[in-house]
Amino acid sequence: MELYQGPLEVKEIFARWLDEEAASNYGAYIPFVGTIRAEDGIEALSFDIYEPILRSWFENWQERAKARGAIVKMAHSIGDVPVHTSSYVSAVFSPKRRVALELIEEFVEDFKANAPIWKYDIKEGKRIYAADRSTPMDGAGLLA
Amino acid sequence: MELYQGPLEVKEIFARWLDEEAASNYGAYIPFVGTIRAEDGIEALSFDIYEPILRSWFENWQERAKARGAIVKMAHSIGDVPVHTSSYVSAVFSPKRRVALELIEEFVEDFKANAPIWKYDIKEGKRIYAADRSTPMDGAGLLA
Amino acid sequence: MITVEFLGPIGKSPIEIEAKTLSDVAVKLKEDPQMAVWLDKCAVALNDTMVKDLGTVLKEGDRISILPPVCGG
Amino acid sequence: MITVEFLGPIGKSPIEIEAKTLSDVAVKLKEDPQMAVWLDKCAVALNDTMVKDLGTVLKEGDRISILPPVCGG
Repeated sequence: MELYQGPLEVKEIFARWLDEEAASNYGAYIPFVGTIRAEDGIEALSFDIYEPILRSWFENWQERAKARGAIVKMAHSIGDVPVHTSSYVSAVFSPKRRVALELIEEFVEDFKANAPIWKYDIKEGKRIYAADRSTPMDGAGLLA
Repeated sequence: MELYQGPLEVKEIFARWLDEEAASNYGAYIPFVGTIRAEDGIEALSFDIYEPILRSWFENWQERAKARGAIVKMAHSIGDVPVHTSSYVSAVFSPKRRVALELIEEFVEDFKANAPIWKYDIKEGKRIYAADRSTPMDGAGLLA
Repeated sequence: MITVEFLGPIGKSPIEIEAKTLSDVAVKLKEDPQMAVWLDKCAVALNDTMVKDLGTVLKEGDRISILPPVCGG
Repeated sequence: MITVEFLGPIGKSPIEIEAKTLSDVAVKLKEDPQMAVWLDKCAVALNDTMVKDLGTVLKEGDRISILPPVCGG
């Protein structure tokens, strides 16, 4: 798992992950690249991450992938990421395509729902929590 | 659609496609990279392609993707591709992740089932049709 | 005359035959023992468009392609 | 004493409270009007492990994290 201040170097990450697994005999490599869209007049998005829980979430996913003969990788930005640059790359490697196609979907969807990352719009220099696009994590409301 | 003799330059293709759509305001980019696995003592796989029907298949997919606000790209090898190198890269770009995740799966699965490409194992220099891993296309058996 | 070509691993040279419909093509190809093992697994294109109707009418110069099971990727 | 920290956009400094179970933490946090709007949407971690049982027993030095709705990617 890789965390970076600001936008991701997507090409470098894609190429390095490819090289890391060049001799691992995986038949399918599916990266997912998330890029900041220009919309609603935003200049950038900005991210807070709670790293200890993100690490355990990711370690749990490594186990889930391993049980299916696959591996997962991910990189995410901390702080400001301007429009048309990328804040998120995740990937699955697996021997066969079916597992890779299933896992990338599950991995990305669970990431959106349960990775402890908070998103803010940057508009006119102000940092505004993206409340309407955020999802309560599994188990939310316990103390209510 | 890009066809190449021999293995694909995967990093170049990934990076070029990223650059091509850098200003298109897509939020999700999902490539699928297919790499030749070392198994059953093969030295390489080899591919025949019937290009006119592959082109119409791909043009039909561009329309299907466009109807959902997305685009698809693909590259494939012709001829011999040694183990641990790549013969196939396809990709979806779309504004949002759900459409991208759904399309990459449909696109890759339909490719496996209906792209007019024939695969051969290369073993001890011989080219052997991969009959057991091949799928009759939609409408097969019409003349039987 | 129409042309019938055999793609990928079939390994048979194109042939020229007389045929008014795809049914006529089927009759001709079944006479060839080399083709009998392929026909139930093969799809068919007419002038590079996939076809699924045996009644499809053919005209002089048409080109039929026989497509065996595929495995790209 | 246990520590309660508020992650992401909640924008509240950590507090120290006395609590024997998570239920006690819930009671304390509901007293704070600033927190009332957050609690029904927030998940909870104990020493960086997600917890889902209000009866969870706490010990001296434990650290509770309050996690508001997320949106990575």
